[in-house]
Amino acid sequence: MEAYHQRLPLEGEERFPSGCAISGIFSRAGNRFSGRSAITSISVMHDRSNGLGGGFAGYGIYPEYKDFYAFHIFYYGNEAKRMCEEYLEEHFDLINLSKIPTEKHHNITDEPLIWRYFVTPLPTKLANSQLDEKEYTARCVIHINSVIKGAYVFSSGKNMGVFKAVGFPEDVGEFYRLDDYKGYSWTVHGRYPTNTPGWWGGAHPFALLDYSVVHNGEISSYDANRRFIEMYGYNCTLQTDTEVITYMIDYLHRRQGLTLEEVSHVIAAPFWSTIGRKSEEEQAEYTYLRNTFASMLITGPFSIILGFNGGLMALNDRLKLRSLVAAEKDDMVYLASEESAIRIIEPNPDRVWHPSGGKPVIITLNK
Amino acid sequence: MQGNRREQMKRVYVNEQWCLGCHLCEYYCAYANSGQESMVKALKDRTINPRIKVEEKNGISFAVNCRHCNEPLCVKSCIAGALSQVDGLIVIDASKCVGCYSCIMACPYGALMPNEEGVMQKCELCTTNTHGKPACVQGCPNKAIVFEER
Amino acid sequence: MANLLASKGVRTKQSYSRRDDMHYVIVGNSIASVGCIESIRKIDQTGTISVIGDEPHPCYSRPLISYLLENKTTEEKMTYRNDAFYEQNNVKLMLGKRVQAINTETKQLSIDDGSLVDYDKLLIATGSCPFIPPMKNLESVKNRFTFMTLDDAKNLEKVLTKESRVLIIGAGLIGLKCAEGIRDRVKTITVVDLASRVLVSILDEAGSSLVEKKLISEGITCILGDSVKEFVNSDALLTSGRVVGFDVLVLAVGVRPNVSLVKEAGGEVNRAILIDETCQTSLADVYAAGDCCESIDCITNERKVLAILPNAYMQGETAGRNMAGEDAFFDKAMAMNAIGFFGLHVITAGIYQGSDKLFTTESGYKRLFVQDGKLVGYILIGDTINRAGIYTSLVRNKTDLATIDFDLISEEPLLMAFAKKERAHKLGDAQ
Amino acid sequence: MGINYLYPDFEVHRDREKCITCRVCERQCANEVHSYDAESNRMVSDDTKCVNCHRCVSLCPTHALKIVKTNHGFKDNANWKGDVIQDIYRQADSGGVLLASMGTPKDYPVYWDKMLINASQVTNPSIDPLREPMETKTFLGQKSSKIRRDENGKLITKTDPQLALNIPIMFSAMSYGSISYNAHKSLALAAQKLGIFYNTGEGGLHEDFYQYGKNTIVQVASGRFGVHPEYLNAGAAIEIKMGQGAKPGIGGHLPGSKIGEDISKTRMIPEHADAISPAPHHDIYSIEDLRQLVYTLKEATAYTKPIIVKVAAVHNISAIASGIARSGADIIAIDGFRGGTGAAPARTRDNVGIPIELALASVDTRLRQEGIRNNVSLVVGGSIRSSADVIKAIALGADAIYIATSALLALGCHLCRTCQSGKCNWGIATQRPELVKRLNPEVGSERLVNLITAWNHEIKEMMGGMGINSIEALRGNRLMLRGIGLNETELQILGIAHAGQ
Repeated sequence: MEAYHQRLPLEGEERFPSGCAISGIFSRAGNRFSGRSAITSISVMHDRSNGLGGGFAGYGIYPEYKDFYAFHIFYYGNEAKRMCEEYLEEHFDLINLSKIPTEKHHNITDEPLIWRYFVTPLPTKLANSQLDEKEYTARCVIHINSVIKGAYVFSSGKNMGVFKAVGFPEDVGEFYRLDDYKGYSWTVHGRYPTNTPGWWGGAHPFALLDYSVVHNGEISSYDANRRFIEMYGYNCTLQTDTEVITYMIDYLHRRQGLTLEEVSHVIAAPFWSTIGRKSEEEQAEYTYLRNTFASMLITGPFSIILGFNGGLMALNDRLKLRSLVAAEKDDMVYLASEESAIRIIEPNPDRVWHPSGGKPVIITLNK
Repeated sequence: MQGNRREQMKRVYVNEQWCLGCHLCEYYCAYANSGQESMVKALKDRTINPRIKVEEKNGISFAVNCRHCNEPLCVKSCIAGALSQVDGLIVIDASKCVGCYSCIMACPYGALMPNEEGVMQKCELCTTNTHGKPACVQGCPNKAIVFEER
Repeated sequence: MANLLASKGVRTKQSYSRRDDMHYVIVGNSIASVGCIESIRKIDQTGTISVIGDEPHPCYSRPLISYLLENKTTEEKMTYRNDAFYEQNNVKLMLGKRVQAINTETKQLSIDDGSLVDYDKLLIATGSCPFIPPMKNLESVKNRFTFMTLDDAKNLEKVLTKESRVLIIGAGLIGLKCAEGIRDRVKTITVVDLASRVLVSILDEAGSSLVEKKLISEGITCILGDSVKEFVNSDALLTSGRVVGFDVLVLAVGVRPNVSLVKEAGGEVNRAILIDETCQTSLADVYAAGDCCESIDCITNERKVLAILPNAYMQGETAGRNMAGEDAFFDKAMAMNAIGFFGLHVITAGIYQGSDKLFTTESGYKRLFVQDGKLVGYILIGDTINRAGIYTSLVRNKTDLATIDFDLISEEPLLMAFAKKERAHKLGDAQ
Repeated sequence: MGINYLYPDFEVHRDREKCITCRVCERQCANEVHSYDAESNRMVSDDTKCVNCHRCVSLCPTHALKIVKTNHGFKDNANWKGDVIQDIYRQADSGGVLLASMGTPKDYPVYWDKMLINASQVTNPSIDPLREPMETKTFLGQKSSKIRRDENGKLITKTDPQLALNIPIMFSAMSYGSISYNAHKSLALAAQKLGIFYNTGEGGLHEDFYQYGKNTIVQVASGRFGVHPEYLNAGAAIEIKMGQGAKPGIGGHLPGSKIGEDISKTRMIPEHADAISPAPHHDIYSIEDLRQLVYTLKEATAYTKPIIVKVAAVHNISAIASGIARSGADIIAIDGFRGGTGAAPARTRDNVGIPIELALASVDTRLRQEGIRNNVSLVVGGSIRSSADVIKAIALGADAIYIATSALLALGCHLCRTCQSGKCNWGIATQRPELVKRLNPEVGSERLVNLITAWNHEIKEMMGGMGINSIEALRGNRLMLRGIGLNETELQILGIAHAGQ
């Protein structure tokens, strides 16, 4: 990691705007399929990324360990690995640990050590912390990422995993051998940062617990959002939109217990003029949410796909300043920055539409 | 006479509550009707004889000019036919006026006065000078004089 | 008045509801006539208006004839309304003609050219004519003039020379204005009047003497309390025995209302034609206005001949409205005069009764007459005349002097003297 | 009077060529500077009386007048400057405390002018306020920290009382007494038209102005003037005034000369008696006492009105603010040391307190560190001079801002800084009927509405430039600011990077 300091500031040391390509594939029936279609989809949007970051999130990929948190961790050097594993030992039962299988790829270089741990919190520690399991785990992850230099947890949910690297997303897919993973839901991200930090941790999706976010855009509300969310124990080490958005969704959905619709009424709140036209009851609710969580309003262009256990949510900024297309075929749902990225894997969808700004598209597994 | 068929038009109205007694209206009036390019040229070292006059007494002040009555007694009293009512506006044809002062006798507001030559003059809402809009209104610093339809 | 109102019960309903082919006829072509035309046309644009006048001129302002001789105006400017007036108001002019009789049965007028003119509504605005008292050998005087009409003035003008010695009989408004008008064109002017002072009809003694002084200072000889006994050649022998030599004689003793038409048609006539507040005579559909009428002085409620121009206009206007089917009243008739002699201005109004308040200034004076807590009249002379109309309004509106600051307003006519509310009304919503 | 040590500060320059002796200057100068000399038919002036308020200059129809600072001076001395020397003469003469008014004129750094605003280029679009909605609506008050649902799982939307502003700008406290009836009426009318709030100050609320209650903040200060239940309930919010930026730690003093019938009635004190506000509230000697007053007022108004606590920006402001935030207050108002006053001891005004920019930054940071920023709204004042200052304040973390001097300027104030004389030629800081009359509220309120509307347009323009279309996304968004010519410490306190970083 030190080496990078000689070059350019890393993610987290400075804020970089970036444009991107995103894509998501979901089977309502819960049929599991390999990461290949995600690779195919994103490859069409090659020109929307510039080889400086790509990544995937797959859900339902670890059925055999579904009750354990799957930590994916980058290590820059063995010292970092030692310190981190020490910390993990102190706080978790390590059920299983291994290197994440990869295969050499001529476009993917400078890779760090990439490890995977299936863990569960130590019951005594958890009890003493007086926190619920998720909160306990989340805090440990945030601790590692902000305190242990050279170690970075980039995936920490149950029965899901994030795979990301510096490179074009399709190459990243090959590198992580995603053909070997099967999931009912995949999201993928191709990155176009306006500079070249080229740190693997800076690639997307960004994830906390089972929330993963792929995002295309650059939000103008960033620092307002960041400084607000940091009040609640989150530590935005990466200074990326995706990070802060993920944290806000975690806070609103997991910790405040808002529904995903309600979450979208906060982060992509309707204009007051629009609210003014709603029924009195709705007005009260929208106003309450917008006023109470005012500092979590996201302005500026964004289109995100949020992955979580059992579902996806796609959301555009309220002016729809970034493209986002959705399509359906039987039980399959497709989301992408460009329609072509859908048609390449599903030439004749039953329905194709452009979700309007601020209106969430929420897809969940059939019960 | 009952004053029916009131001509709908903008008139100058005065609100003494806001009159500061600064007399600027008189000077702007005199200037506007001087035909001069500059106020200095028009008024320097002159005793002005404006068509609007401020009444002032122990703290109270207000300006008075022609009300452009609907039933103008001045017009009906003019022996020379010099005064007439044109679309509600009371105008004077100075060339016809012989200075008999019947209008002074008739006007209940005391709004007409002779000019330096003894010919009558009156407020014509700055329609007959180059100013166009009532200069007294524009010159009033406190909206004590307004130009509006009531 | 009562009997008059009763006697004109004939005012029939349909005279309210107007046909659009009404024929309005106006006899006389002076100020009252114009007032009538203008008010009719505000209401009725379709009816026919005919004006029959014995003078050959379009309506001019008679009071201006002295100014004409003085060159303060011209014959063109004297026309009371612009040249297009009759055309714009679609008026049928019949000038140089005299009406000889009104037939109220057939609603017809017989004209001196033998023709007949029908009318639906008739206005009599025949004004007045000079009154000439009997004087021995008067007919022997060659250059003998009256001073009422434009033609009078023109005829007079013809004979005036720098050497003329002019004798004016009558020190009233007409005589003195005449004197002022011709002063610079002649050698001497002598004014003789039976009355002991000038302008006796409108001024008090102090006022008269102020004016008299002015006249004398302007070189006019005033012989008052005297009269012509006899004319001998070019001399006037006065009762006092004085002899006044003259070349030109102007008779300005007084005027007589022209009432014959109405009188002969059976209309009620006193010193002049009787009219009510609607300006109707006792004859149905026959109205009268101006100097030929006797109207009710709003201050005294007495009938008077108020032969002044504003009354003439407003009576004509009121008559016109009523002729055209409206309900209009003119109940504000009162005496008013604004007149000046050689720059000395005089404004008077109302009656000179009750207690009075006197203010004298270096160049004039002011006298206010208060009766029953109201201002009933005033005399302003010289530098006191500014904003006189404020006083006039007090008289006209019979303002209760207790409601205003009378001390202040006596000093100077100011709106300030009215109560705040009344001021606001005058300056704001008042018309 | 023997030797006069003081030379007039200003000279009245009259262009004889232009003067038409209309005498408007004479009629309009309450200080009797101008007079007419009949003999020479000329206007003459007495410079010693001139306070440079520009009333005559503004009304002179021929622009024949200008007021010029005298170039008469002492021998140059970087240490003993002219005004320092003159102050000593004055005090040697009077033996009294020097009084001054409006904000300090001293040359302290103005941090607003050392911060620059960001704009979008390429990577994200700027937004055109003429084409897209651009929102400045702001709510002030406590926000619930945890959402609650009813038995059917529906959100419970009831909140603590909030103030809703169409524009995050309010008129800050100026008492009826320190300013005139018409000035107050202008503010009230403008607040109503704009959908914002004005503040009674400590002088109570004139009965005529209860009708503007929906747009009124009623103040409770140490003097408790005009405070009674109807008063407390008349407004939309209650402000407890602990301090004022221009005179931290000092009370107020309205001379009896200004206490006419109306004011005595409004303040509930005898006519012509000096109105003295004690330096502290004598029932508040500690933070827990404050908490008691806060809840007393909430009780008195049945918890329907947000309570504002206004403090002067002093050295440990962030600790104080955090204390207030925990005292039950809904809104904290901080007044910077450049803030104005109707009258204050000059030394206090010019030397006590800290700039609002630094106070705001450290308070906002502190409250966030403590995780309680959302429990309270922050309103700041103390010389906000333009829409740019507003943007910068909000980006630093303010919810809304208070303006007073800017508002007075809009009403005609020319910052002559002699309010204490009571002879304000502009009808603002005076109680003389003939002067008060000079401010027609119809004109005044219109000018205020114009000013705030103009600022709002500019705010929207600049927000759009930053790609932000709602004011809450600007709040605390310090990334939108960069320092210029600031040192490390200043940058660190302001929590912003330097331009170029």
